[in-house]
Amino acid sequence: MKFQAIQGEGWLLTKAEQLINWGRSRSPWPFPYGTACCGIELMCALASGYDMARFGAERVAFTPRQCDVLIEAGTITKKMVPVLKRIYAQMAEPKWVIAVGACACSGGVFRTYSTQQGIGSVIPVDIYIPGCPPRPEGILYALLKLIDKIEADHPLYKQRPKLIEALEAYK
Amino acid sequence: MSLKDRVADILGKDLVALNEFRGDLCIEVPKGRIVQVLAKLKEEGGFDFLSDLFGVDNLDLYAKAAKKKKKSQEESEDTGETKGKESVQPRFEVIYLLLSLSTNERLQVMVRVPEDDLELPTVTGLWKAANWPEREVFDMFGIRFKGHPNLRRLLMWDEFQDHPLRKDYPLEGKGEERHLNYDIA
Amino acid sequence: MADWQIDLIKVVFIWVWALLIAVVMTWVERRASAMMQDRLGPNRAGPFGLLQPLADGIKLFTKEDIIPERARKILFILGPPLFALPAFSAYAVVPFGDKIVLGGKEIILQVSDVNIGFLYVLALGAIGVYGMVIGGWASNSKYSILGGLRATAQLISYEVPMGLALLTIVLLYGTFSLREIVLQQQGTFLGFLPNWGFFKQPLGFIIFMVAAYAEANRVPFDLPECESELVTGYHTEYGSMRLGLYLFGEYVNMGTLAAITVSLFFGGWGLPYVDMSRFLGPVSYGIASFFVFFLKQAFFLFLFVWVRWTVPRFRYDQLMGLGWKALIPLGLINLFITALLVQLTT
Amino acid sequence: MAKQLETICITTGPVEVGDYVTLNIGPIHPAMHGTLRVITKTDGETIVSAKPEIGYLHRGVEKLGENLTYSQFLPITDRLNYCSAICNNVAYEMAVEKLLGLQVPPKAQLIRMIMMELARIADHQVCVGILGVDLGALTPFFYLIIQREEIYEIFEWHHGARLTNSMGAIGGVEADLPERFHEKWPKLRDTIRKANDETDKLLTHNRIWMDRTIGVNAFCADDALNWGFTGPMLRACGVKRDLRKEEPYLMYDEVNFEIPTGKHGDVFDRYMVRMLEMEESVKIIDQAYALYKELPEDAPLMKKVPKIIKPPEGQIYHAIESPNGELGFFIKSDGSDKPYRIKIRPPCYMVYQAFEDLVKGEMISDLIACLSSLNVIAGELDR
Repeated sequence: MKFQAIQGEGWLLTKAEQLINWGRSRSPWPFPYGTACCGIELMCALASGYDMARFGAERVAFTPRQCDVLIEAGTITKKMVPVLKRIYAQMAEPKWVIAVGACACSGGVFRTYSTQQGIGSVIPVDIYIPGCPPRPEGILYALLKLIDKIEADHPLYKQRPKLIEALEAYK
Repeated sequence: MSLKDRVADILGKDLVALNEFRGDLCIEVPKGRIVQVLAKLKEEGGFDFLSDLFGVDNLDLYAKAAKKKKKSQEESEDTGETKGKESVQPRFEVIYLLLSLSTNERLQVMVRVPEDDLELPTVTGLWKAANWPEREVFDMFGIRFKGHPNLRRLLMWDEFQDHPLRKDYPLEGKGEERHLNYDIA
Repeated sequence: MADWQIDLIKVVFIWVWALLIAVVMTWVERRASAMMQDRLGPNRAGPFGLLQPLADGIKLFTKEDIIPERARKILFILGPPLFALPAFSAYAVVPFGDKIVLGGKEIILQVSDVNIGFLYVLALGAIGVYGMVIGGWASNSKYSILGGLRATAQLISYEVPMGLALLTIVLLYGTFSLREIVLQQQGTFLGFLPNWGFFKQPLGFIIFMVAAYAEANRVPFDLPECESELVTGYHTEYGSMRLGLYLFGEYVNMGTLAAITVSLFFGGWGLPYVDMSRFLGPVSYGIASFFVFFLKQAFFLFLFVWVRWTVPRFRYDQLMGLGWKALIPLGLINLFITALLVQLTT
Repeated sequence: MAKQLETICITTGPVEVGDYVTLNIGPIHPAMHGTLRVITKTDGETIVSAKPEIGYLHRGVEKLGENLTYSQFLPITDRLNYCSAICNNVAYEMAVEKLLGLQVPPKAQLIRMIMMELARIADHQVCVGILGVDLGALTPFFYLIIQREEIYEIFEWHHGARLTNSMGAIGGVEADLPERFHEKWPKLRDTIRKANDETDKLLTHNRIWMDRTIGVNAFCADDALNWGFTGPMLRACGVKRDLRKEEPYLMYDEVNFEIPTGKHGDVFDRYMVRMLEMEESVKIIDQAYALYKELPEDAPLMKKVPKIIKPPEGQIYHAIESPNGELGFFIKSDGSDKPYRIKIRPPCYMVYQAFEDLVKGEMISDLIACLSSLNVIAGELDR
């Protein structure tokens, strides 16, 4: 009974979750992992005409520690796969991945000996964008979808079962 | 004097075959003399720029030709030809694309490399530009270049076993994966 | 009110003020750069994106905190606060207004009028460097250590010309106290020029300004960070709020340097040609003097942003060359001439 | 000191401990444009050795070409140099046309020329913009990118794609210049010039920019030729060589343009050569457009080509001047509907292999500047 606020959907926790989600969705700092053609369109999406910075995705840093969204734009070859895995592992939670373009989604036209057929089998992907390459509008749309996804998240709920378990032990 | 005559003049008996198609001249030279021939062409012929260097695998071409021949043989039942001559034809070709900066003429110099002796002398001494292309030929066809300063795989990773541009290597590969062990020392 | 209460209020006020400037500056930087580049800049969080810094803060606070396995843990944790805190502390000696009369009591708008305010500022500036160096070294990453080493060499060598430029001011006004210096800058000289350090020491001002940009790690002197070469330099391995402190500290540092520039070279809270205390009440005069100071500071803060998005970055050896071969000789010559003039005129 | 540096936290690869520090730059690094990697040994900030490693974007394009028909391979060529896909398309189309032995109608040639020069401008704009970004000047990049969007607009009108254009077909081009091109071009010409002007004002005479670029990575012409340099890189070294003049293709012999050259082959010269080439490209488009307008409206655009292209047996090599230099296609045909062997000669492949010679003894910052000024595009480098 004492722990109702934690067990149920208490007002305080819900508001706290909303606040956290608001903050996270308003500043998804991207990690522009642009390897090929899609990288150029990603560049356009970041630049003046489309301006991804409007959604707070402005501070483009190439260090995985400081980024939230891994925007994987372009072909991943088998030679590159270990690097991608490592970059993803180095990112701090919470982290999201957007796979831009046909190559990142499924290997695209390059069904060859050296191309990874989609990054989905290597790292978990949140949003797939089709197209070869997708237009900048597509990338922006994916970002908006990701923002929706972040807003529907339960950042505090994830740890709650553990917490409840600990509190039960206390009784 | 046309380019054809000039090249024949410079090379003399080093010229094995000469072939012209759509204005592109391709000459074949013996495998052992490639460095000398290219040096001669550079010094005397004025071909001072190495545009590119690459390999060709003729496996399918020979297979097709053999099939065709067999078919025609069966049809005409001509027994005069000796069988199996194609199989001893060297499998690989390496083509050097030369360019003369003064006259803007291009020349393809071809050497044939048999499968049982996959070795060629390097031309990095003549042109530094041959460095990576030779590595790529090694990577893609398995032809070794004697005397190359750093003959490692160029495009595929070091642990890769096959030579992908050979005709008997499947397009989608044999399922190779790259794994890295980071030693955290 | 007792004296300690007033001091406490002043401390809290200056602290909030410094924080606010840093927070707003992160927004200004992003919007102003967007303006210069034909973009819009962040405009989704709150009106005009004004809450963008808050969103960033929330996100950074709730982010996973990573300390690399092979990092020196204590130093790694110590780095960011060591960088940000000295910048805050330097605000203590900044005279952010003249005085205000509340309840019959005259309050000086300065936390502490230390008579060696100058040395205090220089000393704290030098301590801030350690935050970067320690952060860079403790991360145990090559990019970080290169950034940290660059920071050491750059900031320490630019302390010297900065000190030389400041010494001329000391010679001119004969005091180390910032408040005294500001008071002496009121009025005019030669009949028409405001009695500002800028007009009396133009060369000193330029040297000071260049050194200030180097101290604040801003383009064209942002070599310790240097996004295109060292990924993000000394804070490559930092994430979450530790990174936040570094980014934040940079803006606080900018605020401090702008405040010092205003106090030393642009007459602090005073308006040129106009004596506000004559026609304003004691309370409104205090507030007005603070706003004048703030406007001047805001201009210099904007200048930081302006320069940041206009010029390319120096190379490391050119940076050191500029410091040692150009600024220090110039500073020495300037000091010599000033000393001579002061000796002759008094 | 060296002991402290044993682990690399961000990047991968072998670590050596010695008197020099091994610094691994790439494959994911802000200045490595995607997938390049350089393993450097540094003495302080000075580079002792820099070994480029490539292949991180090797997608097997050549092998793929052997398994596709001649027409199917055309879209794959887009993905070589994706900054100027049209140049790759036209180079490939012309190589196949040479193999078939056919001549394209003049109107198609002019449309190809106009589009190629637009692509060249777009490519150089990216290169100059990125060079600015890597040297710390971000703003010019944005001015140039806005301009690029306008060029993309024309591409979109003509063949429906922004980046990977797949323009034309073997035997000519499919569509005439779009209606709106006639109004757009005069405006676009002014805005391109304006953007270049703004960049020029922001960078060229900027003292810091000059310090950072003049005399950096200077390279002599003999070495450049020995290493197989072509294009702007070679011209920056002072060799006046441009395939558009030396081996005129399409109708480049009917237009007047200059070949800008540098003197020292340093980063500044490469930058200036690219800036001036954009100006020349504008001139070429003007003249080509004038020639285009002289042609009757219903002039043919395509040569009659069979649906399934089966060239005769033989091998040809054909090269054009792409924005980065000589882009050549070697095609060996065995008489079937698929090429027997396709070899692409990418311009930046030859340039990038000289990277160690270019940057040895310079500083880390110069390495970054050098790399961006080479304009190495991983797509065509690794194929």
